[in-house]
Amino acid sequence: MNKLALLEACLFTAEEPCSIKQLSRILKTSEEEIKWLLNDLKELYANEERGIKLSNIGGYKLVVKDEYLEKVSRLTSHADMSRGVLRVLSIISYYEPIKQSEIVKVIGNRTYEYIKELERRGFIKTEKKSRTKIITTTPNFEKYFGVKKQIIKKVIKSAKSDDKPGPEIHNKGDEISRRGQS
Amino acid sequence: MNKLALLEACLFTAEEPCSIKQLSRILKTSEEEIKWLLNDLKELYANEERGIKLSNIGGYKLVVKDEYLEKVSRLTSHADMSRGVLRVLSIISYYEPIKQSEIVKVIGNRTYEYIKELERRGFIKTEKKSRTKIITTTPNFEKYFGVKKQIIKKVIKSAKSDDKPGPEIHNKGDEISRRGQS
Amino acid sequence: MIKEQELIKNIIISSDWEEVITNIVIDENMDPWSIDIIKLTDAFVTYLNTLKFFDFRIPARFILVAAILLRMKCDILLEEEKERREEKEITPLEISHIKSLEAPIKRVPKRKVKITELVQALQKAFAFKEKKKMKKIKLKRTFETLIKYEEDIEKRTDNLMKKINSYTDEKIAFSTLVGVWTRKNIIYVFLPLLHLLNAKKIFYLQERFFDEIFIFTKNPVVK
Repeated sequence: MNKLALLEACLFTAEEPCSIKQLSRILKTSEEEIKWLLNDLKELYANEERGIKLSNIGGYKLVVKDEYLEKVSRLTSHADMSRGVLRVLSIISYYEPIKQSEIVKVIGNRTYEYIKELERRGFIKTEKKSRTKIITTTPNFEKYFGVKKQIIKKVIKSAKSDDKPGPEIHNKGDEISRRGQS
Repeated sequence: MNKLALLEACLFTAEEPCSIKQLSRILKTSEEEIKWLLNDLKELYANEERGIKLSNIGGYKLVVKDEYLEKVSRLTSHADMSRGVLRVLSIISYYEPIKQSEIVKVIGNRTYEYIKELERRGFIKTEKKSRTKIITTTPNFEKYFGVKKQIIKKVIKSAKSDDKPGPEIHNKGDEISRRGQS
Repeated sequence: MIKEQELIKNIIISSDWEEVITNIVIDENMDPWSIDIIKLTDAFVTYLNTLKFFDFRIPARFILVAAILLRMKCDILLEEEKERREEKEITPLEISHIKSLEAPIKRVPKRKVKITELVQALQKAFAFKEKKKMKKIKLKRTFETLIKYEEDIEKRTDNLMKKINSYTDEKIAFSTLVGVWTRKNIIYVFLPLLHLLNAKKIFYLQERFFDEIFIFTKNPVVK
Protein backbone atom coordinates (compact mmCIF):
# COMPACT_ATOMS: atom_id res chain seq x y z
CA MET A 1 0.00 0.00 0.00
CA ASN A 2 1.52 3.25 -1.19
CA LYS A 3 0.04 6.48 0.18
CA LEU A 4 0.68 8.54 -2.92
CA ALA A 5 -0.93 5.87 -5.07
CA LEU A 6 -3.96 5.67 -2.78
CA LEU A 7 -4.28 9.45 -2.88
CA GLU A 8 -4.25 9.35 -6.66
CA ALA A 9 -6.86 6.57 -6.66
CA CYS A 10 -9.09 8.68 -4.38
CA LEU A 11 -8.88 11.80 -6.51
CA PHE A 12 -9.40 9.70 -9.63
CA THR A 13 -12.57 8.15 -8.27
CA ALA A 14 -14.17 11.02 -6.34
CA GLU A 15 -17.32 12.47 -7.80
CA GLU A 16 -17.06 15.64 -5.76
CA PRO A 17 -13.88 17.53 -4.91
CA CYS A 18 -12.23 16.06 -1.79
CA SER A 19 -11.32 18.02 1.32
CA ILE A 20 -8.02 17.51 3.08
CA LYS A 21 -9.96 16.26 6.10
CA GLN A 22 -11.75 13.64 4.04
CA LEU A 23 -8.51 12.49 2.41
CA SER A 24 -6.77 12.22 5.75
CA ARG A 25 -9.59 9.99 6.97
CA ILE A 26 -9.33 7.64 3.99
CA LEU A 27 -5.52 7.52 3.99
CA LYS A 28 -5.44 7.27 7.77
CA THR A 29 -2.74 9.90 8.03
CA SER A 30 -2.38 13.48 9.28
CA GLU A 31 -3.72 16.45 7.37
CA GLU A 32 -0.17 17.72 7.32
CA GLU A 33 1.01 14.66 5.42
CA ILE A 34 -1.93 14.92 3.01
CA LYS A 35 -0.76 18.43 2.15
CA TRP A 36 2.73 17.11 1.41
CA LEU A 37 1.36 14.27 -0.68
CA LEU A 38 -0.90 16.62 -2.64
CA ASN A 39 2.15 18.69 -3.41
CA ASP A 40 4.03 15.62 -4.63
CA LEU A 41 1.10 14.71 -6.86
CA LYS A 42 0.96 18.24 -8.24
CA GLU A 43 4.61 18.05 -9.20
CA LEU A 44 4.08 14.65 -10.77
CA TYR A 45 1.41 16.07 -13.05
CA ALA A 46 3.41 19.17 -13.89
CA ASN A 47 5.32 17.06 -16.44
CA GLU A 48 4.22 17.98 -19.94
CA GLU A 49 3.73 14.34 -20.80
CA ARG A 50 0.75 14.30 -18.44
CA GLY A 51 -2.76 15.16 -19.64
CA ILE A 52 -4.34 15.63 -16.24
CA LYS A 53 -3.68 17.98 -13.36
CA LEU A 54 -4.66 18.56 -9.76
CA SER A 55 -7.48 21.08 -9.41
CA ASN A 56 -8.34 22.89 -6.19
CA ILE A 57 -11.73 24.52 -6.54
CA GLY A 58 -13.91 23.76 -3.57
CA GLY A 59 -11.65 20.82 -2.78
CA TYR A 60 -9.16 18.67 -4.65
CA LYS A 61 -9.87 16.62 -7.74
CA LEU A 62 -8.20 15.48 -10.93
CA VAL A 63 -9.18 17.27 -14.13
CA VAL A 64 -8.03 17.31 -17.73
CA LYS A 65 -5.43 20.00 -18.48
CA ASP A 66 -7.02 23.01 -20.18
CA GLU A 67 -5.21 22.54 -23.47
CA TYR A 68 -6.73 19.08 -24.00
CA LEU A 69 -10.28 19.86 -22.86
CA GLU A 70 -11.71 20.65 -26.26
CA LYS A 71 -10.28 17.52 -27.86
CA VAL A 72 -11.64 15.10 -25.25
CA SER A 73 -15.01 16.75 -24.68
CA ARG A 74 -16.76 14.44 -27.14
CA LEU A 75 -15.79 11.43 -25.01
CA THR A 76 -18.25 12.36 -22.29
CA SER A 77 -21.87 13.35 -22.54
CA HIS A 78 -22.04 15.15 -19.23
CA ALA A 79 -21.83 18.87 -18.65
CA ASP A 80 -20.69 20.09 -15.29
CA MET A 81 -23.51 22.57 -14.78
CA SER A 82 -27.14 22.68 -15.81
CA ARG A 83 -28.15 25.17 -18.46
CA GLY A 84 -30.22 27.17 -15.98
CA VAL A 85 -27.29 27.55 -13.61
CA LEU A 86 -24.99 28.53 -16.46
CA ARG A 87 -27.43 31.13 -17.70
CA VAL A 88 -27.67 32.77 -14.30
CA LEU A 89 -23.90 32.67 -13.94
CA SER A 90 -23.52 34.36 -17.33
CA ILE A 91 -25.89 37.14 -16.32
CA ILE A 92 -24.06 37.63 -13.04
CA SER A 93 -20.66 37.77 -14.73
CA TYR A 94 -21.94 40.34 -17.19
CA TYR A 95 -23.72 42.68 -14.77
CA GLU A 96 -21.90 42.13 -11.46
CA PRO A 97 -22.41 43.45 -8.86
CA ILE A 98 -26.06 42.64 -9.39
CA LYS A 99 -29.13 42.36 -7.16
CA GLN A 100 -30.71 38.93 -6.80
CA SER A 101 -34.13 40.51 -7.36
CA GLU A 102 -33.04 41.75 -10.78
CA ILE A 103 -32.17 38.22 -11.86
CA VAL A 104 -35.42 36.86 -10.45
CA LYS A 105 -37.22 39.41 -12.58
CA VAL A 106 -35.84 37.93 -15.81
CA ILE A 107 -35.27 34.26 -14.92
CA GLY A 108 -38.09 33.62 -12.46
CA ASN A 109 -38.30 31.83 -9.17
CA ARG A 110 -35.81 29.08 -10.00
CA THR A 111 -33.15 31.77 -9.68
CA TYR A 112 -33.05 31.17 -5.92
CA GLU A 113 -31.99 27.54 -6.27
CA TYR A 114 -29.51 28.34 -9.05
CA ILE A 115 -27.89 31.01 -6.91
CA LYS A 116 -27.74 28.63 -3.98
CA GLU A 117 -25.89 26.10 -6.13
CA LEU A 118 -23.46 28.69 -7.49
CA GLU A 119 -22.75 29.86 -3.97
CA ARG A 120 -22.26 26.29 -2.70
CA ARG A 121 -19.77 25.64 -5.48
CA GLY A 122 -17.93 28.82 -4.63
CA PHE A 123 -18.39 30.66 -7.94
CA ILE A 124 -20.26 33.63 -6.47
CA LYS A 125 -20.61 35.38 -3.17
CA THR A 126 -23.69 37.14 -1.91
CA GLU A 127 -24.08 40.02 0.49
CA LYS A 128 -27.38 40.82 2.11
CA LYS A 129 -28.56 44.36 1.53
CA SER A 130 -31.96 45.34 2.94
CA ARG A 131 -34.29 42.77 1.43
CA THR A 132 -32.26 41.45 -1.49
CA LYS A 133 -28.77 40.09 -2.08
CA ILE A 134 -25.97 41.71 -3.98
CA ILE A 135 -24.09 39.12 -6.00
CA THR A 136 -20.53 39.13 -7.29
CA THR A 137 -18.31 36.41 -8.77
CA THR A 138 -15.34 35.01 -6.83
CA PRO A 139 -11.79 34.19 -7.96
CA ASN A 140 -12.94 30.55 -8.25
CA PHE A 141 -15.13 31.60 -11.14
CA GLU A 142 -12.13 32.68 -13.21
CA LYS A 143 -10.17 29.67 -12.07
CA TYR A 144 -12.91 27.28 -13.10
CA PHE A 145 -13.31 28.66 -16.60
CA GLY A 146 -9.58 29.11 -16.93
CA VAL A 147 -9.88 32.70 -18.21
CA LYS A 148 -9.78 36.17 -16.68
CA LYS A 149 -13.08 37.81 -15.75
CA GLN A 150 -12.42 40.67 -18.16
CA ILE A 151 -12.05 38.25 -21.06
CA ILE A 152 -15.27 36.46 -20.17
CA LYS A 153 -17.07 39.79 -20.12
CA LYS A 154 -15.59 40.79 -23.43
CA VAL A 155 -16.74 37.56 -24.99
CA ILE A 156 -20.25 38.21 -23.84
CA LYS A 157 -20.11 41.84 -24.99
CA SER A 158 -18.78 40.99 -28.39
CA ALA A 159 -21.77 38.75 -28.78
CA LYS A 160 -23.85 41.89 -28.34
CA SER A 161 -22.10 43.79 -31.11
CA ASP A 162 -22.80 40.86 -33.43
CA ASP A 163 -26.39 41.86 -32.84
CA LYS A 164 -27.63 38.32 -33.06
CA PRO A 165 -31.17 37.65 -31.92
CA GLY A 166 -31.47 36.32 -28.42
CA PRO A 167 -32.74 32.74 -28.42
CA GLU A 168 -29.37 31.16 -29.14
CA ILE A 169 -28.11 31.87 -25.68
CA HIS A 170 -27.23 28.25 -25.22
CA ASN A 171 -25.78 27.58 -28.63
CA LYS A 172 -22.61 25.66 -28.52
CA GLY A 173 -19.39 26.90 -29.94
CA ASP A 174 -19.04 30.32 -28.43
CA GLU A 175 -15.62 31.71 -27.83
CA ILE A 176 -15.24 30.60 -24.26
CA SER A 177 -15.75 26.99 -25.11
CA ARG A 178 -12.91 27.25 -27.58
CA ARG A 179 -10.37 28.31 -25.05
CA GLY A 180 -8.84 24.83 -25.21
CA GLN A 181 -7.32 25.63 -28.55
CA SER A 182 -5.56 28.77 -27.49
CA MET B 1 0.43 19.59 -27.55
CA ASN B 2 1.90 16.35 -26.31
CA LYS B 3 0.49 13.11 -27.74
CA LEU B 4 1.04 11.03 -24.64
CA ALA B 5 -0.65 13.70 -22.53
CA LEU B 6 -3.60 13.88 -24.91
CA LEU B 7 -3.90 10.10 -24.83
CA GLU B 8 -3.99 10.19 -21.05
CA ALA B 9 -6.62 12.94 -21.10
CA CYS B 10 -8.75 10.83 -23.46
CA LEU B 11 -8.57 7.68 -21.38
CA PHE B 12 -9.21 9.69 -18.23
CA THR B 13 -12.34 11.29 -19.61
CA ALA B 14 -13.89 8.49 -21.67
CA GLU B 15 -17.15 7.07 -20.38
CA GLU B 16 -16.70 3.87 -22.36
CA PRO B 17 -13.47 2.01 -23.11
CA CYS B 18 -11.76 3.47 -26.19
CA SER B 19 -10.76 1.52 -29.28
CA ILE B 20 -7.41 2.06 -30.95
CA LYS B 21 -9.24 3.31 -34.01
CA GLN B 22 -11.12 5.92 -32.02
CA LEU B 23 -7.94 7.07 -30.29
CA SER B 24 -6.09 7.35 -33.56
CA ARG B 25 -8.86 9.60 -34.88
CA ILE B 26 -8.73 11.92 -31.87
CA LEU B 27 -4.91 12.05 -31.74
CA LYS B 28 -4.70 12.34 -35.52
CA THR B 29 -2.01 9.71 -35.71
CA SER B 30 -1.58 6.14 -36.96
CA GLU B 31 -2.95 3.14 -35.10
CA GLU B 32 0.61 1.90 -34.95
CA GLU B 33 1.68 4.96 -33.00
CA ILE B 34 -1.32 4.67 -30.71
CA LYS B 35 -0.15 1.18 -29.79
CA TRP B 36 3.31 2.51 -28.96
CA LEU B 37 1.85 5.33 -26.90
CA LEU B 38 -0.44 2.95 -25.02
CA ASN B 39 2.59 0.90 -24.16
CA ASP B 40 4.42 3.98 -22.87
CA LEU B 41 1.41 4.88 -20.74
CA LYS B 42 1.24 1.37 -19.34
CA GLU B 43 4.86 1.57 -18.27
CA LEU B 44 4.28 4.97 -16.72
CA TYR B 45 1.54 3.55 -14.51
CA ALA B 46 3.52 0.45 -13.61
CA ASN B 47 5.29 2.56 -10.96
CA GLU B 48 4.05 1.61 -7.52
CA GLU B 49 3.51 5.27 -6.65
CA ARG B 50 0.63 5.31 -9.12
CA GLY B 51 -2.91 4.43 -8.05
CA ILE B 52 -4.33 3.95 -11.51
CA LYS B 53 -3.53 1.63 -14.38
CA LEU B 54 -4.37 1.06 -18.00
CA SER B 55 -7.16 -1.46 -18.47
CA ASN B 56 -7.85 -3.28 -21.73
CA ILE B 57 -11.20 -5.00 -21.43
CA GLY B 58 -13.36 -4.33 -24.43
CA GLY B 59 -11.18 -1.30 -25.16
CA TYR B 60 -8.74 0.90 -23.28
CA LYS B 61 -9.52 3.01 -20.24
CA LEU B 62 -7.94 4.12 -16.98
CA VAL B 63 -9.07 2.35 -13.83
CA VAL B 64 -8.06 2.31 -10.20
CA LYS B 65 -5.55 -0.41 -9.35
CA ASP B 66 -7.28 -3.40 -7.76
CA GLU B 67 -5.56 -3.06 -4.41
CA TYR B 68 -7.06 0.42 -3.86
CA LEU B 69 -10.54 -0.35 -5.17
CA GLU B 70 -12.07 -1.23 -1.83
CA LYS B 71 -10.75 1.91 -0.12
CA VAL B 72 -11.99 4.39 -2.74
CA SER B 73 -15.18 2.81 -4.02
CA ARG B 74 -17.43 4.81 -1.71
CA LEU B 75 -16.23 8.06 -3.31
CA THR B 76 -18.44 7.53 -6.34
CA SER B 77 -22.00 6.38 -6.68
CA HIS B 78 -21.45 5.08 -10.18
CA ALA B 79 -20.37 1.52 -10.79
CA ASP B 80 -19.41 0.75 -14.36
CA MET B 81 -22.15 -1.85 -14.57
CA SER B 82 -25.85 -1.38 -13.85
CA ARG B 83 -27.50 -3.57 -11.23
CA GLY B 84 -29.50 -5.45 -13.83
CA VAL B 85 -26.44 -6.18 -15.94
CA LEU B 86 -24.53 -7.34 -12.87
CA ARG B 87 -27.36 -9.61 -11.81
CA VAL B 88 -27.44 -11.30 -15.19
CA LEU B 89 -23.66 -11.65 -15.18
CA SER B 90 -23.77 -13.25 -11.74
CA ILE B 91 -26.32 -15.81 -12.92
CA ILE B 92 -24.26 -16.60 -16.00
CA SER B 93 -21.06 -17.00 -13.99
CA TYR B 94 -22.77 -19.42 -11.61
CA TYR B 95 -24.61 -21.59 -14.10
CA GLU B 96 -22.57 -21.34 -17.29
CA PRO B 97 -23.08 -22.63 -19.88
CA ILE B 98 -26.66 -21.40 -19.60
CA LYS B 99 -29.49 -20.83 -22.04
CA GLN B 100 -30.63 -17.25 -22.59
CA SER B 101 -34.24 -18.38 -22.22
CA GLU B 102 -33.52 -19.64 -18.71
CA ILE B 103 -32.27 -16.23 -17.62
CA VAL B 104 -35.28 -14.55 -19.19
CA LYS B 105 -37.48 -16.69 -16.94
CA VAL B 106 -35.89 -15.19 -13.82
CA ILE B 107 -35.04 -11.68 -14.89
CA GLY B 108 -37.69 -10.97 -17.48
CA ASN B 109 -37.57 -9.32 -20.85
CA ARG B 110 -34.83 -6.84 -20.02
CA THR B 111 -32.46 -9.82 -20.08
CA TYR B 112 -32.02 -9.37 -23.82
CA GLU B 113 -30.59 -5.86 -23.50
CA TYR B 114 -28.42 -6.83 -20.53
CA ILE B 115 -26.94 -9.73 -22.47
CA LYS B 116 -26.32 -7.47 -25.44
CA GLU B 117 -24.36 -5.09 -23.21
CA LEU B 118 -22.34 -7.89 -21.60
CA GLU B 119 -21.49 -9.20 -25.04
CA ARG B 120 -20.51 -5.76 -26.32
CA ARG B 121 -18.24 -5.32 -23.33
CA GLY B 122 -16.69 -8.69 -23.99
CA PHE B 123 -17.61 -10.40 -20.71
CA ILE B 124 -19.63 -13.18 -22.30
CA LYS B 125 -19.96 -14.95 -25.60
CA THR B 126 -23.13 -16.39 -27.01
CA GLU B 127 -23.63 -19.29 -29.36
CA LYS B 128 -26.87 -19.82 -31.19
CA LYS B 129 -28.45 -23.20 -30.59
CA SER B 130 -31.81 -23.94 -32.16
CA ARG B 131 -34.12 -21.22 -30.81
CA THR B 132 -32.09 -19.84 -27.95
CA LYS B 133 -28.52 -18.81 -27.18
CA ILE B 134 -26.03 -20.67 -25.04
CA ILE B 135 -24.02 -18.22 -22.96
CA THR B 136 -20.57 -18.60 -21.42
CA THR B 137 -18.15 -16.12 -19.85
CA THR B 138 -14.94 -15.07 -21.62
CA PRO B 139 -11.38 -14.58 -20.33
CA ASN B 140 -12.25 -10.87 -20.03
CA PHE B 141 -14.62 -11.76 -17.23
CA GLU B 142 -11.71 -13.16 -15.19
CA LYS B 143 -9.54 -10.24 -16.19
CA TYR B 144 -12.08 -7.70 -14.98
CA PHE B 145 -12.43 -9.21 -11.53
CA GLY B 146 -8.74 -9.97 -11.41
CA VAL B 147 -9.28 -13.59 -10.31
CA LYS B 148 -9.64 -16.95 -12.01
CA LYS B 149 -13.14 -18.13 -12.92
CA GLN B 150 -12.81 -21.16 -10.63
CA ILE B 151 -12.10 -18.90 -7.68
CA ILE B 152 -15.03 -16.64 -8.47
CA LYS B 153 -17.28 -19.70 -8.63
CA LYS B 154 -15.91 -21.01 -5.36
CA VAL B 155 -16.61 -17.67 -3.69
CA ILE B 156 -20.13 -17.64 -5.04
CA LYS B 157 -20.76 -21.23 -4.00
CA SER B 158 -19.44 -20.74 -0.49
CA ALA B 159 -21.63 -17.68 -0.12
CA LYS B 160 -24.56 -19.72 -1.39
CA SER B 161 -24.03 -22.61 0.97
CA ASP B 162 -24.41 -20.15 3.84
CA ASP B 163 -28.14 -20.05 3.26
CA LYS B 164 -30.66 -22.58 2.10
CA PRO B 165 -30.01 -24.69 -0.95
CA GLY B 166 -30.40 -22.32 -3.88
CA PRO B 167 -33.89 -22.11 -5.24
CA GLU B 168 -33.40 -23.65 -8.63
CA ILE B 169 -33.29 -21.15 -11.40
CA HIS B 170 -34.65 -23.70 -13.77
CA ASN B 171 -38.04 -25.16 -13.44
CA LYS B 172 -37.28 -27.80 -15.95
CA GLY B 173 -34.29 -29.90 -15.11
CA ASP B 174 -32.35 -30.06 -18.33
CA GLU B 175 -28.68 -30.96 -18.34
CA ILE B 176 -27.34 -27.56 -19.12
CA SER B 177 -28.75 -26.05 -16.01
CA ARG B 178 -27.12 -28.61 -13.75
CA ARG B 179 -23.72 -28.75 -15.25
CA GLY B 180 -22.61 -25.53 -13.60
CA GLN B 181 -23.34 -26.89 -10.17
CA SER B 182 -21.37 -30.10 -10.53
CA MET C 1 -58.38 34.36 23.20
CA ILE C 2 -55.79 32.99 25.58
CA LYS C 3 -53.02 34.91 23.90
CA GLU C 4 -54.96 38.16 24.22
CA GLN C 5 -55.80 37.55 27.87
CA GLU C 6 -52.14 37.00 28.60
CA LEU C 7 -51.42 40.28 26.87
CA ILE C 8 -53.95 42.20 28.94
CA LYS C 9 -52.48 40.77 32.11
CA ASN C 10 -49.12 41.92 30.78
CA ILE C 11 -50.45 45.45 30.17
CA ILE C 12 -51.91 45.68 33.68
CA ILE C 13 -48.82 44.59 35.56
CA SER C 14 -46.20 46.38 33.43
CA SER C 15 -44.97 49.78 34.50
CA ASP C 16 -44.69 51.38 31.04
CA TRP C 17 -45.35 50.52 27.40
CA GLU C 18 -41.70 49.62 26.66
CA GLU C 19 -41.92 46.94 29.30
CA VAL C 20 -45.14 45.66 27.71
CA ILE C 21 -43.44 45.27 24.32
CA THR C 22 -40.41 43.64 25.91
CA ASN C 23 -42.64 41.18 27.74
CA ILE C 24 -44.50 40.41 24.52
CA VAL C 25 -41.29 39.45 22.83
CA ILE C 26 -39.44 37.73 25.68
CA ASP C 27 -42.12 36.12 27.86
CA GLU C 28 -44.87 35.43 25.37
CA ASN C 29 -42.50 34.74 22.50
CA MET C 30 -44.81 36.74 20.25
CA ASP C 31 -44.07 38.92 17.28
CA PRO C 32 -45.26 42.42 18.24
CA TRP C 33 -45.89 43.14 14.57
CA SER C 34 -48.29 40.29 14.15
CA ILE C 35 -50.64 40.92 17.08
CA ASP C 36 -54.28 41.13 16.04
CA ILE C 37 -55.32 44.47 17.56
CA ILE C 38 -59.04 43.89 16.95
CA LYS C 39 -58.92 40.60 18.87
CA LEU C 40 -56.89 42.29 21.58
CA THR C 41 -59.50 45.06 21.93
CA ASP C 42 -62.34 42.55 22.09
CA ALA C 43 -60.53 40.71 24.83
CA PHE C 44 -59.98 43.97 26.65
CA VAL C 45 -63.68 44.86 26.52
CA THR C 46 -64.49 41.40 27.90
CA TYR C 47 -61.97 42.02 30.64
CA LEU C 48 -63.49 45.43 31.48
CA ASN C 49 -66.91 43.85 31.80
CA THR C 50 -65.65 41.50 34.47
CA LEU C 51 -64.28 44.35 36.58
CA LYS C 52 -66.14 45.44 39.68
CA PHE C 53 -64.00 48.51 40.28
CA PHE C 54 -62.83 50.67 37.48
CA ASP C 55 -59.27 51.90 37.43
CA PHE C 56 -58.84 54.57 34.72
CA ARG C 57 -55.10 54.10 34.56
CA ILE C 58 -55.56 50.67 33.01
CA PRO C 59 -57.65 51.71 29.96
CA ALA C 60 -55.30 54.61 29.41
CA ARG C 61 -52.29 52.31 29.30
CA PHE C 62 -54.18 49.88 27.11
CA ILE C 63 -55.02 52.58 24.57
CA LEU C 64 -51.41 53.71 24.52
CA VAL C 65 -50.08 50.18 23.97
CA ALA C 66 -52.70 49.42 21.32
CA ALA C 67 -51.83 52.65 19.52
CA ILE C 68 -48.12 51.80 19.60
CA LEU C 69 -48.75 48.29 18.28
CA LEU C 70 -50.93 49.78 15.55
CA ARG C 71 -48.23 52.26 14.64
CA MET C 72 -45.63 49.47 14.40
CA LYS C 73 -47.91 47.51 12.14
CA CYS C 74 -48.52 50.52 9.90
CA ASP C 75 -44.81 51.11 9.57
CA ILE C 76 -44.06 47.62 8.44
CA LEU C 77 -46.95 47.54 6.00
CA LEU C 78 -45.79 50.82 4.51
CA GLU C 79 -42.25 49.50 4.22
CA GLU C 80 -43.46 46.35 2.48
CA GLU C 81 -45.53 48.42 0.11
CA LYS C 82 -42.53 50.61 -0.66
CA GLU C 83 -40.39 47.57 -1.37
CA ARG C 84 -43.02 46.05 -3.59
CA ARG C 85 -43.22 49.30 -5.51
CA GLU C 86 -39.43 49.37 -5.80
CA GLU C 87 -39.42 45.81 -7.10
CA LYS C 88 -41.99 46.76 -9.70
CA GLU C 89 -39.84 49.65 -10.70
CA ILE C 90 -36.84 47.43 -11.50
CA THR C 91 -36.29 47.72 -15.20
CA PRO C 92 -35.91 44.22 -16.53
CA LEU C 93 -32.33 43.41 -17.42
CA GLU C 94 -31.45 43.18 -21.06
CA ILE C 95 -30.28 39.59 -21.32
CA SER C 96 -31.15 38.65 -24.86
CA HIS C 97 -27.64 39.49 -26.02
CA ILE C 98 -25.88 37.58 -23.25
CA LYS C 99 -24.64 34.30 -24.54
CA SER C 100 -24.51 31.56 -21.99
CA LEU C 101 -21.15 30.38 -20.83
CA GLU C 102 -20.35 26.85 -21.82
CA ALA C 103 -19.66 24.52 -18.95
CA PRO C 104 -16.40 22.68 -18.92
CA ILE C 105 -16.90 19.00 -19.49
CA LYS C 106 -17.61 16.72 -16.62
CA ARG C 107 -16.03 13.36 -16.31
CA VAL C 108 -18.21 10.90 -14.46
CA PRO C 109 -15.87 8.77 -12.39
CA LYS C 110 -17.03 5.19 -12.43
CA ARG C 111 -15.60 2.42 -10.38
CA LYS C 112 -15.25 -1.25 -11.09
CA VAL C 113 -17.62 -3.75 -9.59
CA LYS C 114 -16.16 -5.71 -6.71
CA ILE C 115 -16.33 -9.47 -6.59
CA THR C 116 -18.40 -9.29 -3.40
CA GLU C 117 -20.96 -7.30 -5.35
CA LEU C 118 -21.11 -10.04 -7.96
CA VAL C 119 -21.93 -12.52 -5.22
CA GLN C 120 -24.53 -10.22 -3.70
CA ALA C 121 -26.12 -9.80 -7.11
CA LEU C 122 -26.53 -13.55 -7.42
CA GLN C 123 -28.07 -13.80 -3.97
CA LYS C 124 -30.51 -11.06 -4.94
CA ALA C 125 -31.37 -12.96 -8.11
CA PHE C 126 -32.24 -15.98 -6.01
CA ALA C 127 -34.24 -13.87 -3.57
CA PHE C 128 -36.07 -12.37 -6.52
CA LYS C 129 -37.05 -15.80 -7.76
CA GLU C 130 -38.20 -16.75 -4.26
CA LYS C 131 -40.28 -13.61 -4.02
CA LYS C 132 -41.95 -14.40 -7.32
CA LYS C 133 -42.85 -17.87 -6.03
CA MET C 134 -44.13 -16.46 -2.73
CA LYS C 135 -46.26 -13.90 -4.53
CA LYS C 136 -47.96 -16.63 -6.53
CA ILE C 137 -48.71 -18.63 -3.38
CA LYS C 138 -50.07 -15.56 -1.59
CA LEU C 139 -52.28 -14.64 -4.51
CA LYS C 140 -53.66 -18.16 -4.64
CA ARG C 141 -54.49 -18.11 -0.93
CA THR C 142 -56.21 -14.75 -1.16
CA PHE C 143 -58.46 -16.04 -3.90
CA GLU C 144 -59.31 -19.10 -1.92
CA THR C 145 -60.35 -17.03 1.10
CA LEU C 146 -62.45 -14.72 -1.03
CA ILE C 147 -64.31 -17.59 -2.62
CA LYS C 148 -65.04 -19.05 0.81
CA TYR C 149 -66.66 -15.79 1.85
CA GLU C 150 -68.78 -15.68 -1.27
CA GLU C 151 -70.21 -19.10 -0.54
CA ASP C 152 -72.18 -18.29 2.58
CA ILE C 153 -73.27 -14.75 1.73
CA GLU C 154 -76.84 -15.89 1.02
CA LYS C 155 -77.07 -17.60 4.33
CA ARG C 156 -75.78 -14.51 6.07
CA THR C 157 -78.24 -12.28 4.20
CA ASP C 158 -81.15 -14.45 5.34
CA ASN C 159 -79.91 -14.41 8.92
CA LEU C 160 -79.57 -10.63 8.91
CA MET C 161 -83.08 -10.15 7.52
CA LYS C 162 -84.43 -12.39 10.28
CA LYS C 163 -82.55 -10.32 12.82
CA ILE C 164 -83.93 -7.04 11.44
CA ASN C 165 -87.45 -8.39 11.47
CA SER C 166 -87.07 -9.46 15.06
CA TYR C 167 -86.87 -5.81 16.15
CA THR C 168 -90.17 -4.14 16.94
CA ASP C 169 -88.84 -0.59 16.34
CA GLU C 170 -89.40 0.77 12.87
CA LYS C 171 -85.85 2.05 12.63
CA ILE C 172 -82.79 0.14 13.66
CA ALA C 173 -79.32 1.63 14.03
CA PHE C 174 -76.54 -0.02 12.03
CA SER C 175 -74.35 -0.05 15.12
CA THR C 176 -76.99 -2.07 16.98
CA LEU C 177 -76.87 -4.71 14.27
CA VAL C 178 -73.09 -4.84 14.36
CA GLY C 179 -72.86 -5.26 18.09
CA VAL C 180 -69.18 -5.33 19.04
CA TRP C 181 -67.60 -2.67 16.80
CA THR C 182 -64.74 -4.49 15.04
CA ARG C 183 -63.68 -4.30 11.43
CA LYS C 184 -64.66 -7.92 10.86
CA ASN C 185 -68.10 -7.51 12.46
CA ILE C 186 -68.79 -4.34 10.49
CA ILE C 187 -68.05 -6.02 7.18
CA TYR C 188 -69.94 -9.12 8.30
CA VAL C 189 -73.12 -7.01 8.65
CA PHE C 190 -72.45 -4.43 5.95
CA LEU C 191 -72.04 -6.84 3.03
CA PRO C 192 -75.38 -8.71 3.48
CA LEU C 193 -76.98 -5.32 4.18
CA LEU C 194 -75.96 -4.20 0.70
CA HIS C 195 -77.55 -7.32 -0.72
CA LEU C 196 -80.82 -6.63 1.12
CA LEU C 197 -80.75 -3.04 0.01
CA ASN C 198 -80.21 -4.08 -3.55
CA ALA C 199 -83.19 -6.46 -3.29
CA LYS C 200 -85.24 -3.53 -1.89
CA LYS C 201 -86.07 -5.58 1.21
CA ILE C 202 -84.88 -2.75 3.44
CA PHE C 203 -84.37 1.03 3.27
CA TYR C 204 -81.77 3.21 4.90
CA LEU C 205 -81.19 6.78 5.97
CA GLN C 206 -77.96 8.55 6.82
CA GLU C 207 -78.14 12.25 7.65
CA ARG C 208 -74.48 13.03 7.16
CA PHE C 209 -71.43 11.15 5.98
CA PHE C 210 -69.92 8.97 8.70
CA ASP C 211 -73.04 9.45 10.83
CA GLU C 212 -75.13 6.56 12.06
CA ILE C 213 -76.97 4.61 9.36
CA PHE C 214 -80.61 3.78 10.20
CA ILE C 215 -82.30 0.79 8.64
CA PHE C 216 -86.04 0.67 7.94
CA THR C 217 -88.20 -2.20 6.84
CA LYS C 218 -90.64 0.25 5.24
CA ASN C 219 -89.65 3.21 3.07
CA PRO C 220 -89.35 6.15 5.53
CA VAL C 221 -89.70 8.77 2.76
CA VAL C 222 -93.02 7.43 1.51
CA LYS C 223 -94.33 7.58 5.02
